[in-house]
Amino acid sequence: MQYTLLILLLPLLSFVVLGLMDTKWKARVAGSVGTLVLSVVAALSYYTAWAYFSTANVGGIYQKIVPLQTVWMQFSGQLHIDLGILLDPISVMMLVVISTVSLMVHIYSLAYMKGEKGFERYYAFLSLFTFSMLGLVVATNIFQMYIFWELVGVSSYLLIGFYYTKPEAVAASKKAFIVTRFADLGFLIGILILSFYTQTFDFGVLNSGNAGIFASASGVTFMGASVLSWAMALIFIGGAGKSAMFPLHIWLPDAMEGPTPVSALIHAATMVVAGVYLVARLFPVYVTYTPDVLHGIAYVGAFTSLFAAVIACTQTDIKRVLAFSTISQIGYMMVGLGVSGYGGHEGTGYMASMFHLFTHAMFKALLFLGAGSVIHAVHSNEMQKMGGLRKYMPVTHLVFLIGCLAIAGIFPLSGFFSKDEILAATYMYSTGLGIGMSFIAGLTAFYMFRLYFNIFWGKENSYEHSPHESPLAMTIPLVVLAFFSFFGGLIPFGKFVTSDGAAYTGETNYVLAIVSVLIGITGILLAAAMYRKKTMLPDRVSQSLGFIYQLARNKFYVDELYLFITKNVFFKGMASPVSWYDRHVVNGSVNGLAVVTQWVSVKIKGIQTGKVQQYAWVFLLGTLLMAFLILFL
Amino acid sequence: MSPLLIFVLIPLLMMIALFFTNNRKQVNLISLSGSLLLLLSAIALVVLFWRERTAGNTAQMLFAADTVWYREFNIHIATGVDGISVLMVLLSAIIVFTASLVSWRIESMPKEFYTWFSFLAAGAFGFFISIDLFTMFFFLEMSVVPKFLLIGVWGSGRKDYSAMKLVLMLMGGSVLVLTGILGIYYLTGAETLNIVELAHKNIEQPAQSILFALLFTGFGIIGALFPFHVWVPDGHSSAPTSVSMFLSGISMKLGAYGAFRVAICLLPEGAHQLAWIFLILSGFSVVYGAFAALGQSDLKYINAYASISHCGLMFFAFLIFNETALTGAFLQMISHGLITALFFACIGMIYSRTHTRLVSEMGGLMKVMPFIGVGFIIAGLASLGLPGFSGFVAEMTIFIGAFQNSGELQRWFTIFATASIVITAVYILRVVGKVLYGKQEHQAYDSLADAYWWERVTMITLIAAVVLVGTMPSWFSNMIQDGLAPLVAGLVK
Amino acid sequence: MAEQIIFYILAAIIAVFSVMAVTSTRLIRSALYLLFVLLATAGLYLLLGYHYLFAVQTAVYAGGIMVLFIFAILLTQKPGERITPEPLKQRVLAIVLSVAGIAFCGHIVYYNFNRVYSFVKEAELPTKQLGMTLMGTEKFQYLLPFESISILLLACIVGAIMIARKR
Amino acid sequence: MGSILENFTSGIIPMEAYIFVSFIMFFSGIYGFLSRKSLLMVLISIELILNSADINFAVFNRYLYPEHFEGFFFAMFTIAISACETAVAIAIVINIYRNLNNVEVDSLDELKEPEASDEK
Repeated sequence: MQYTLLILLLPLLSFVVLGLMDTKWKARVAGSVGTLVLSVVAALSYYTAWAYFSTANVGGIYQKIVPLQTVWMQFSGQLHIDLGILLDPISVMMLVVISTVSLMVHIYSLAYMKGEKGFERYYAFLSLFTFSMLGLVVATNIFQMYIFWELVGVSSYLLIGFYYTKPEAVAASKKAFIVTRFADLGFLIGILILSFYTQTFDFGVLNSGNAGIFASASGVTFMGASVLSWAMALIFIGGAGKSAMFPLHIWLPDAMEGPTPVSALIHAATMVVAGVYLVARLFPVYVTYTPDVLHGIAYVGAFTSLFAAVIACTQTDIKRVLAFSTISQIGYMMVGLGVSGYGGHEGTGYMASMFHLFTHAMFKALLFLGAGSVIHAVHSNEMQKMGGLRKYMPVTHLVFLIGCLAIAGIFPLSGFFSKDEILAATYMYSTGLGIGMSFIAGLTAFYMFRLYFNIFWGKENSYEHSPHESPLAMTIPLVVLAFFSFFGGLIPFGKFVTSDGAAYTGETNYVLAIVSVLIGITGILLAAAMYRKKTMLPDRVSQSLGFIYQLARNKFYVDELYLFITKNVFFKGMASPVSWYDRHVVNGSVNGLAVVTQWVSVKIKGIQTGKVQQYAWVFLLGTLLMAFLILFL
Repeated sequence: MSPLLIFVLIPLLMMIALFFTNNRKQVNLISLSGSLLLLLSAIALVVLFWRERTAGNTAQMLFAADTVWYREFNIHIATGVDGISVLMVLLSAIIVFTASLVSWRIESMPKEFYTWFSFLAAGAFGFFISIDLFTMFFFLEMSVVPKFLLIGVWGSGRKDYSAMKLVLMLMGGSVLVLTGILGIYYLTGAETLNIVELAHKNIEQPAQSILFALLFTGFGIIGALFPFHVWVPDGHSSAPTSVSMFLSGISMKLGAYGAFRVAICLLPEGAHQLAWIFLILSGFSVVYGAFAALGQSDLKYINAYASISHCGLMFFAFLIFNETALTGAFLQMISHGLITALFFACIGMIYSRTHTRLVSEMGGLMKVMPFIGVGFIIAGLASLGLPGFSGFVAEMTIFIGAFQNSGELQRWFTIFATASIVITAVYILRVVGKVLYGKQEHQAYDSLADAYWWERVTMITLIAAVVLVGTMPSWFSNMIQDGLAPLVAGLVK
Repeated sequence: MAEQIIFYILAAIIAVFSVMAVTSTRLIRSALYLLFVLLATAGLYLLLGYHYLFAVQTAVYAGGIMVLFIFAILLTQKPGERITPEPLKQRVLAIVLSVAGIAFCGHIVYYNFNRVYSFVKEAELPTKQLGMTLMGTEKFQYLLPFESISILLLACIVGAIMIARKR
Repeated sequence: MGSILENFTSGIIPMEAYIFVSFIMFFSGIYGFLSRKSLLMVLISIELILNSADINFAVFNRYLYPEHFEGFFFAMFTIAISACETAVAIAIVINIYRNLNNVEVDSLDELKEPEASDEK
């Protein structure tokens, strides 16, 4: 299966060519080249998936296949960084997801970004991102993953800052990069600790279940936790940064300053789930050796999910609502992983999480692209400027509705199946957590339909020029994604992706399913009551909630807290004193040395009066003394 | 006479040729052809070296030659190269080539400028190819003095102060180095100054530690180790662009290279004894430099402090004493040399157009000069350690190597030092965001020209080198390990 | 006996006028005292039997050099002008050093000279022998220094004219 | 002093007597050199010093090595040299007088860095 290399190389090639050609090519040519390459990549990915799932199943277990592996950098000792391609159920699944969404975004952007300055650059960056993300998922070892991890970070940076003349976009891109970079620091230290004890980077070795490789770490503890727990927790911090887990979530809402298709691709479907993917990738290690960390992941995920869902209910920028919804849904996936056990029915959470990742990618990309279509028509992100758009944009309206229903978990759309599995796994783990997650599911339905009703129903705004349906290049990807969002849930996921590779069919918990759907419908009805027609109800509700509403509206002031910390602690408390210290103390001491030297020289110079008689006096006195010494001593 | 001496001869011949020039065109022609010749010779050297090695030549130093200079004190002109010095020569050649191009249109006295610059280059090349302590020191000094003139005459800002400070501090470093060299010479029986032969001789313990402290501090001053780094910010900021490139690209590497070749390799026991002090200093240097860079407002100052941070990492890696970290240290030398040269080149280009280096005065330059902007961003991304560029490879090799050390102190300091990658990201992105992105500060910037062809060649050469190191690190690490292999046995305990 | 008396007279002249020469506040008097000292020295040479040296001393010093001095003094000094006395500190320091020097040297001379010398009672040195010695090139003959001195003299004449001439 | 007095009667003038005379002349010269401001006085002092050296040359020659002429000739050469020296020195003095209108030693500090005298 060495042709899988092409899946990586083609986008890279496309990036290099587009990047070098820059403005020498016409925008349309560049876009077509990028899209064409991506369609080839997508075709290859589908073929890989088909080939993998049809051939790799040996004895009921999906094997890990490494079609290509080369030593990139050999260190002394046993450590080496390899570059290779690892095919196993989750990486193949991710290949499909990434190439599908990326292709859709490529096509969509042809129309959406038309006439933008830097269109070629945009496609080059998209190719770069696709390359990096694909490289991340097929990484054979944790260091390769880190390499591509950084690359997706920078592609995200470049794409968020695409409108580089806009200060908000620049600030957002900077924020995104630095926050994730900070998290990556944890990732890196985690890798260092892990590799120090295991002497390997390779996923195959780490996940082999061979306890011997962790032997040297056993018994080593630091501050009450085993050193392995520290390592895995630090690695999770890396994942938490990319996946915008609380408290590292602050960059994601701001990242919406980038072009909307980019938000769909990077900040909804693919890159932000890299953290989930990372945990899933190292799942055997987490579940076997550091279950404490895994439990922590579950609670972090659950809290983030609730936190983001509450904020999402109050935002008015439609992209931000979607961003918080993304955070919330990723929290779901983390919970799924966190509550999972290893193998068989125990591993439902793992399967559900991956399943949710898959379906979420589809319907969230759909929602973002739909929102993009709306923004394209209305030229604004604000809910207040919208309303009643269902008449003007029927296709968008329909697909957006499908997306909302899917995320709300309404039967038989894809979201229902994946979310239901997660809830089932959570109830298996802890009822309290399960009830919480069910509540979040209701919140999700509520805020999504708040969004939906505000855009497509509600009071009709007076538009400067009447909004119209988007061009075909934009609606086709929407329809395709809507199709996946609708029917994606029917895939028997448990047959393909499980924690131990062995297929199983989870029995559906009908009670739970029905209750979940009911909760979802309740949320929808609530939203309909409040937002379907222009009423005073929302204002009254927000006023009665008062303080809490304000808190949520301002995202619980986490941004302000960060700003305070960076401004006052980081810059004023660290950087300025250090540079002051350097300029004045270190530099001053060197200059002081020079001043002292000069002072001494001036003093010594005073002896050189230039008066012959003084010299002669000293000279004669010296002669006398010396003669005296020679003769009498 | 060794064939390696052409690296010294070419710059000297350039000086002679420059003497007979009488207009800018001729000066440019000679400097371009000379530096191109140097670059080609360096590439040829790499190829020849690798061919010799694959042919099975296992001598530690290839192309070695030894000419007696002054018999009484065993002073020889001994030259030879191993994998490390070959790469250093290549690095110097790339920097000299690009730096010559950057000053293509230097305003005043081009003839004299290039004459002194060639002299500087001769010193740097000579340092890397010599394997005799005296010759090494000779070339080290040769590369110090012209800096005074180059900064003092062609510099900007407080150039007299900076030139004086830089040269005095470097001279101070040289004094310590000279003392150390003499100590080594006499304590090993005053028989030889050849570093290959000296490596087999032993010096008694307390003396070793003292000599190590002297030499490491001396080279540390040249290599900008905290707290001896104060010449770096002033020197870099006052120097003309090409000299800044040379300073941070090669000069600081002279210090690091010497610290390893002389201080660590010849005095391993002293090194082990005192490693902890310098480990703390250099580990601190890494984070300190990064923080200090964060607090600056002048582009060159920012990059100068970034250099301090990155050079601290080299010294840090040296003191870990394992092959991986040492490989990383040399990768970092190459990587930092290239990246920082690229950075200074871009800053110089921006400065020559906007006539300011204050970050607050700039903005939105990406639109006006996209080529330089892209180069600047690439330099920034490479500097903050993005995979695919050399910085990542070097830093990661150092971190992985350093973390393999069994000492608790070493590992804690590695974790401490890794924090720099975040801070680096902060100040780099801050600068990129302010200078290139955002809205334009002055309308006058609209009419600024993008890069000229010589500037494009400079940037493309450097970027290509950075990407090559970043994507094909094993070529370079193999060369380095080739040089390290005979040395490392005596170092690793 | 007569020699002794003459010697002590000369010695007294030298001692007194040396001191007076360097302490006088009038330059022209100083020069005059110096002349006395130089003449008395010439007398000492005569006592030693060095007649030729006596002649040289009288002619060159007392004749030539003194004339130069007097001209210089007359050129640079107003008649009758007194020199303002130097600061006391400077004089005291100089006296201290001079007295210490005399004491030191006197101590050495007093305790170390054992009269190993012999005084030759020849009336005078034959001038012819002197001339031969001065012009010879053998051992203990001084043509080369003589020529050097001639050149030096020439150089000094040229130099003095160069320096003193009006520009 | 006893031996000097003794020699007074013995008929031969002792060498110490000559040496002592030359000491007095020498240190008078030293005193003058160190204490006087006028350049001409300094020159006069130098003449005294040179002259005392001449006496020593002659005396040592006569008393210790009467068969040789080194002392004699060097005394003679010294006289010649002092003549040269005086000639040049006086030329300089006159030149200085023309430029500075006085001949004091202390005023000859043109070559010195001016700031040091400010600090004094």
